[in-house]
Amino acid sequence: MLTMQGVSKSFMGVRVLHDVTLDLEPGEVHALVGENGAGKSTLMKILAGEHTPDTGTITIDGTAHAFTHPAQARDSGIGIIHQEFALLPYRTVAENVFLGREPVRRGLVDRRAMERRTAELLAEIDVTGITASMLVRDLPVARQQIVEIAKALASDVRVLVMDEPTAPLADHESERLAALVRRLTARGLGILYISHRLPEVFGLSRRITVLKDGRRVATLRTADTDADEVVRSMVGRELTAYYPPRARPEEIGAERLTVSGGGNDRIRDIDLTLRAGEVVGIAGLQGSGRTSLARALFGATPFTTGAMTVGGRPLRPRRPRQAIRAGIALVTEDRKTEGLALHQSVRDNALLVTRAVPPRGGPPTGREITALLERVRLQARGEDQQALYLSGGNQQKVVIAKWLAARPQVLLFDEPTRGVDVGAKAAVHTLVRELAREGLAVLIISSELPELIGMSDRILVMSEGRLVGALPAGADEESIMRLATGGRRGGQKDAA
Amino acid sequence: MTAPRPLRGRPLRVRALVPAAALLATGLLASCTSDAPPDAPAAPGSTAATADGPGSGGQSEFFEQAEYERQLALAKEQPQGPADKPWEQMLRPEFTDTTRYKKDTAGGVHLCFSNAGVFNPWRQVGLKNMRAEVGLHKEITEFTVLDAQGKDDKQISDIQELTGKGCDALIVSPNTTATLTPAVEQACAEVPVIVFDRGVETDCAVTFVNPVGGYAYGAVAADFLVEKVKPGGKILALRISPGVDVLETRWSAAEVAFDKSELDVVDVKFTDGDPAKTKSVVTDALTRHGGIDGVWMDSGATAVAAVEAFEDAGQDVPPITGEDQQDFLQAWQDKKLTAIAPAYPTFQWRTPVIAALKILQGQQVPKEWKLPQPSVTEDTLDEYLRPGMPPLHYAMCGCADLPGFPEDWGGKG
Amino acid sequence: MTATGPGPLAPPRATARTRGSRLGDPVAGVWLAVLSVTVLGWIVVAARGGDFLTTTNVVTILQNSVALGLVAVGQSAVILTGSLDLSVAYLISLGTLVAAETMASGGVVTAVIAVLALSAAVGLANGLVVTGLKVNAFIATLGTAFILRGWIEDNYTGPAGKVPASFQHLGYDRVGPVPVSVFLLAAVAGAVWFITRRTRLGHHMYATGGDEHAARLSGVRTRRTVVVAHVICSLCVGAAALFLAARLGAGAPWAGTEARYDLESIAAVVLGGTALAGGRGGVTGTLGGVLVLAVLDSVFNQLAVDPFFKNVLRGVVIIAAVAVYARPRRAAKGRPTA
Amino acid sequence: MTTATVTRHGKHVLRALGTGAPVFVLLAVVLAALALTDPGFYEPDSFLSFVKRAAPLVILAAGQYLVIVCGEFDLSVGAVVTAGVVVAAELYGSFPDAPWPLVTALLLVAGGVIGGVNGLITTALRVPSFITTLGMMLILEGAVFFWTGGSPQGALPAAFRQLGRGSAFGWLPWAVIVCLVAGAAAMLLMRSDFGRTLVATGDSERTAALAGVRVARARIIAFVLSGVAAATAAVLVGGFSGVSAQAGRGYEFEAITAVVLGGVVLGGGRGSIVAAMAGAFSLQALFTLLNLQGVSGALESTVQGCIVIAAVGLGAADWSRLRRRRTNPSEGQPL
Repeated sequence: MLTMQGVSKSFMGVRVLHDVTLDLEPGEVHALVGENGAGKSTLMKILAGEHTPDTGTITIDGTAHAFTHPAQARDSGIGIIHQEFALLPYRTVAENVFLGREPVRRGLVDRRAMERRTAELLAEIDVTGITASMLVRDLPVARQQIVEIAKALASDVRVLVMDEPTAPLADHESERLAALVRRLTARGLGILYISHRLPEVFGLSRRITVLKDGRRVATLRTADTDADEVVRSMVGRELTAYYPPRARPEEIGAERLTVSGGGNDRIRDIDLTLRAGEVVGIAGLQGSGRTSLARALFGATPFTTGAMTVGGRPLRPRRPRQAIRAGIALVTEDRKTEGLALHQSVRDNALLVTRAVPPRGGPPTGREITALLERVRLQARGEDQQALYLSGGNQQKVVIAKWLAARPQVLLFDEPTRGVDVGAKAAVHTLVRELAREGLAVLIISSELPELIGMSDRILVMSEGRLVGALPAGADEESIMRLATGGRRGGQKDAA
Repeated sequence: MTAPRPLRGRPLRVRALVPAAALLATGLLASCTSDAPPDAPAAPGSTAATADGPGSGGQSEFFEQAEYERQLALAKEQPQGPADKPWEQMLRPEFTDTTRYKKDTAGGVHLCFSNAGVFNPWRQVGLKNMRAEVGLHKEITEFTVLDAQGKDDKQISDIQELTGKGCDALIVSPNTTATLTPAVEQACAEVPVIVFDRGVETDCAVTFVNPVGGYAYGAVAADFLVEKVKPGGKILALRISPGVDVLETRWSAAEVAFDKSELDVVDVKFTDGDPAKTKSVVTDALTRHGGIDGVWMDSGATAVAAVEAFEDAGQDVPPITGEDQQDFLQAWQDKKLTAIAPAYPTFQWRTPVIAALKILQGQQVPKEWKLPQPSVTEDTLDEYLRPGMPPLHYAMCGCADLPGFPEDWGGKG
Repeated sequence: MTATGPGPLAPPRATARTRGSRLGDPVAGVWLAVLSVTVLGWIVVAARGGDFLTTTNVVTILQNSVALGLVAVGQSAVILTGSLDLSVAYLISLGTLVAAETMASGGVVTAVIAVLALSAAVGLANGLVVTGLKVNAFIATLGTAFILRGWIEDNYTGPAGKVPASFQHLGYDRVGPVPVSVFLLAAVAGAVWFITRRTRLGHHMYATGGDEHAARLSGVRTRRTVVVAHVICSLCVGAAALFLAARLGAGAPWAGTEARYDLESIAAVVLGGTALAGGRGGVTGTLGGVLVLAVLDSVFNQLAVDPFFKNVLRGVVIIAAVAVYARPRRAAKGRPTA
Repeated sequence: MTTATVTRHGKHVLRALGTGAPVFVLLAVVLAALALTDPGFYEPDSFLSFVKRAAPLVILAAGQYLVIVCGEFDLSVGAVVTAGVVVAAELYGSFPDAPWPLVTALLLVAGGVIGGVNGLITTALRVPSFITTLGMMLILEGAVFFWTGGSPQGALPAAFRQLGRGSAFGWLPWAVIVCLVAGAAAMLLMRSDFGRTLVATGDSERTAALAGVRVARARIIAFVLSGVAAATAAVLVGGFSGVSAQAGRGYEFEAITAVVLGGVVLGGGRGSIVAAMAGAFSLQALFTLLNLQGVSGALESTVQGCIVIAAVGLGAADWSRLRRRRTNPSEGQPL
């Protein structure tokens, strides 16, 4: 149905894609995997008409295409679900779904038709709780994802590209998405599925194409391969131990941070203790209050009730500065808008915190920063490179370095490895563990249960703004999910 | 099938809509009530002090030979009226009967004034004069001033508003000559109208008060340079900005004089009335022409800046023309300049009030009330230069005898 | 930013929404403002023994809103699309001159077409510079303004041309108490409202203003949209020029600049609750903004407020009004500040 | 990494130039053209007098840069200059023998206060700075003339005007010294921690806030400094050309144009102050050139308009190319 033949693309004379060939059959899920920077996004952007290839052809049902604008790609039956949603917060769901292809009657936009068809679409991919007339900005991220999908399906697509569709979703939401994907393929759609999450890939795809450094290394039938092979071809090396060993009991030391009865308008009854050397994991669905908890600890959206101590001293930070002074650091979920000043150099980013809140030991020297950047194993053109042009993994490393420069006692990670490729992931995990060993108290929030289970010495589960349970290291996904979904999931199971 | 079509279609729609609306509105409603005068504004040949509109020969579309000669003649004549009160003097008056406007002023007079604006010191001094003059006449019980802030559109509405306010007489200082004609004609139908400073292209006003005019101003300045600067000397002409009729006439007259002379006008520059820019312009001119032998200015606002530019460049100040602005006169005296300051006297702001009262008393007034337009010269400098006045004060304000002088004018007693 | 919803730092959405619905809709806000300003004015003037809501006054207010109204409506089209036009003032001046001169020589219709063609051309130029050369709209249109200025100053030395009585009706006639020109404003505003609200182009304008990248990814021809928005704006300005020509009876080189239509129009648009960033707001609000300014002016006239002090008050009003709109928006946007 | 650390400085310079490269080219071209049209242009005193003329704009541009780089606008600077001059005159009107340092200091403080108000309204009330400063412009112009009844009631004494008009040691204009000092101070400021955090704020407000930057405070300071810069310009302008009711007219746009000409991006986070000031110089040089070329007074603004658009257009183009070239292409996709 779709064939991309010998596609190459260079930016400013540097090859990004070397003669990549890819084909897609109707009703097939074709997974596209590879580390960040392997060229997946570029390939998809070419398919989406955002970039035009230097060489190579795109053929759909035998007719060749050369897209110069996304509109053309869409009109030839290609639907894209972008990793960063292309949604307008202040427009309604319907307006977003039909953006760029509004139904017209006698030259006028036919709102009624638009809303009707939106409703139909939403029903089709059976979602509830979204109505066509809602403002997108009033929807939670997971819901916005649905809108993005509906948008892609609004035009009669035959090829659907999903770029990291589950990145913002919690596991049970991911499963609903998987179900949807199956329904769509059943209707004969071909789906190009990009993901870092191998389990998903294996659960859904019929074939897997691996990209590395802009080249296609392999296209494998999912049935005949396994995660190790895929990873091997992705990173060109074995990754046996995904997660570093957990802390031994004697490594866990004094209380670094405690909260009792903490709460604000989003979370309540928070009792929490973070100890030196310990990595605590927070599990929970999107919107369960995980992020709010981290931000409350960091004073960004402060606790309004309850008591909190940091390093033994009572302190309930009212704004980040206080938290930072007390030695708390927060690696936020949204790297690009909250973690980095994208147009500043790596060095300026690494120095940002210490410049804003001079640490007691005096600001770090240039040498110290260089050392830090080396420690987080940053791969960049140099300290003068703009953060904008680093890969997701390296950007995350810069963010971490920025906080380490402030010599924190408590490290809060919100989705530490979202959109980070396998190689960098491992590096981050090892680093986190090292830091714990050095006596930092670490808190990790993650939608990726394997990561959470792999990293945490203790797992707390959140639901509806409260901590609903604590599980020991190595707890299994099942029990975590039961707590996270307030048991409902278990119930359904029994019923089924 | 997506974007292109509507995108191309849409502008057409608007392009069609707007004129359609306009024409429809005009066409369909032409029959309805109209505030406009029945027919087109009076043709040229009006009494406007400064002819304008489409070119009437000459090197500038502002140059009108007849008017030019008339003004030069007037400038030489002896005005009638009290010698010590130039604002009551008049040149070649052709009196017009005003009995039909006669009104019992015992009940108090409501005088209205539509002002173009107070956007420059000249107008500010002027307005003070007028208010003070009003203060002199107890019979004026109400004096309403609407300020158009330099917007023709607003002044038109102001005039309409004032005609509806039951004024006994309406004084108008037009912001632009041509554009206010219809509004003024409209007002003429309701109340006696006194126009001053700029004219309008209609003679419906009872009287039009203005000094001799721009040609005389420009000519006086130019002739002075012709006399003082050696033949072949380089003249720098500094103008405020193009498109201001009053200033255009001054320049066109000067051009005539320079063309006849041996002098060489090396540069004509616009300064936007900004002293800083003036200094730059002069400095550049000095470097560019290696010296300037005379400076002609179409108004005094930036004269001092020009003088300073010469000083800063370490050169002697050549013969220069300015205006009766305090700071220039001061510099003139201090620096012993060779200079002349033709004036566009601010005392003309007093006259309309006097005229209004005359009209309401049925006394006849000149159809065009031409005021004298003396210049400040070497000999008269001391008499006009009054110490303690603010730098942007205009000496020829005829305000020395007014109550509240000099404090209200910002001076020190 | 792409729409990842209100940042996690934002106060809970619920509050944001309720607040939004109450105070959030600036359009309602501005018309409320119009009302209150009128009432206040009426009270104050009445207290001074005057009568505010006389026909003459109302007519004057309407009359005075027309020129600014036309420009502001156009301005809101560009601002909605996330652009800006600082060249309107000089375009008006040039427009009146072209109109008056063409009418003096040729016919009224020719003049109308000429002016609109000129405007369209200027708008096209603006749009192309902004989208093609990727020059920030602020600078691009400022540059255009300079170019037009030079053109005017080089070719005109004062009021020029003459507008026939037939066309002056547009500036002076009234139907009952309502000036004809108000119908022109209504027509133009209606047209633009229609375009922005009911047509695809309109949707794309909002989209482009809201998030250009997202819009493009969704297949919107963002560049064309911006260009067309600029053309629409300039056409409205052309209409304003025609009106002023009709009113002034001649072309005036300073007609646009002395009234500061560039900044005034932007002020009116923002006063009308349209976000400078683009993507939110609309023509209805803008008209409200224009009326507020006009009513204020009239009140000041009645009270014979010193023209200089007038500026002070206007400045305060503009800032205050926008501050009021900003409040709910802040809640929704939820930028993190300690 | 190591390679990077070695060549860091080279790259630093390259970037500093890179962001504003076009403006330096423009400046070079215009200066060359000046040299051709007027050989005498580079004689010390005539060149110094050029710098002296440029000083106010350069200082304004520096101030404006601070505001723009943190993502805001300051349209009120022109009004501040006018107000400054008029107020000074007014002060001298009432206290003819006030010491000039006092008056100057007063002006600077006042400028700072006005900037502070701008900053507070923009940050605390969330009014877009475009509107805040536009309103401030109206308010200042109105207030000053309302107070002085339309025109200043005093003259500026020679002592006060020294800074703008006079020269040190008889050859070095004070204005040039002031300009150099201000420029140096601005550059140091931008190298300082505050400067860097200010840029970061303009780049990503949320990131900065979460890194502990007091965003509002930083912005307010930027506005204050812009106000002080404007007041300084007022002192120079007033000194240079004496009392005028329109001393600062149009300066706000000239300043912003200059900054943008310097490759600084409206919206914040990008661009160097050196380039911004270079932009101011090029603009002033351009005016001078047009003047010397004897371009018809009226057409000047047309030429100016074209050049500005062209320069900025080129700037935009070059700028992105310079960026891309130094990026790791495989990841070189800005969002």
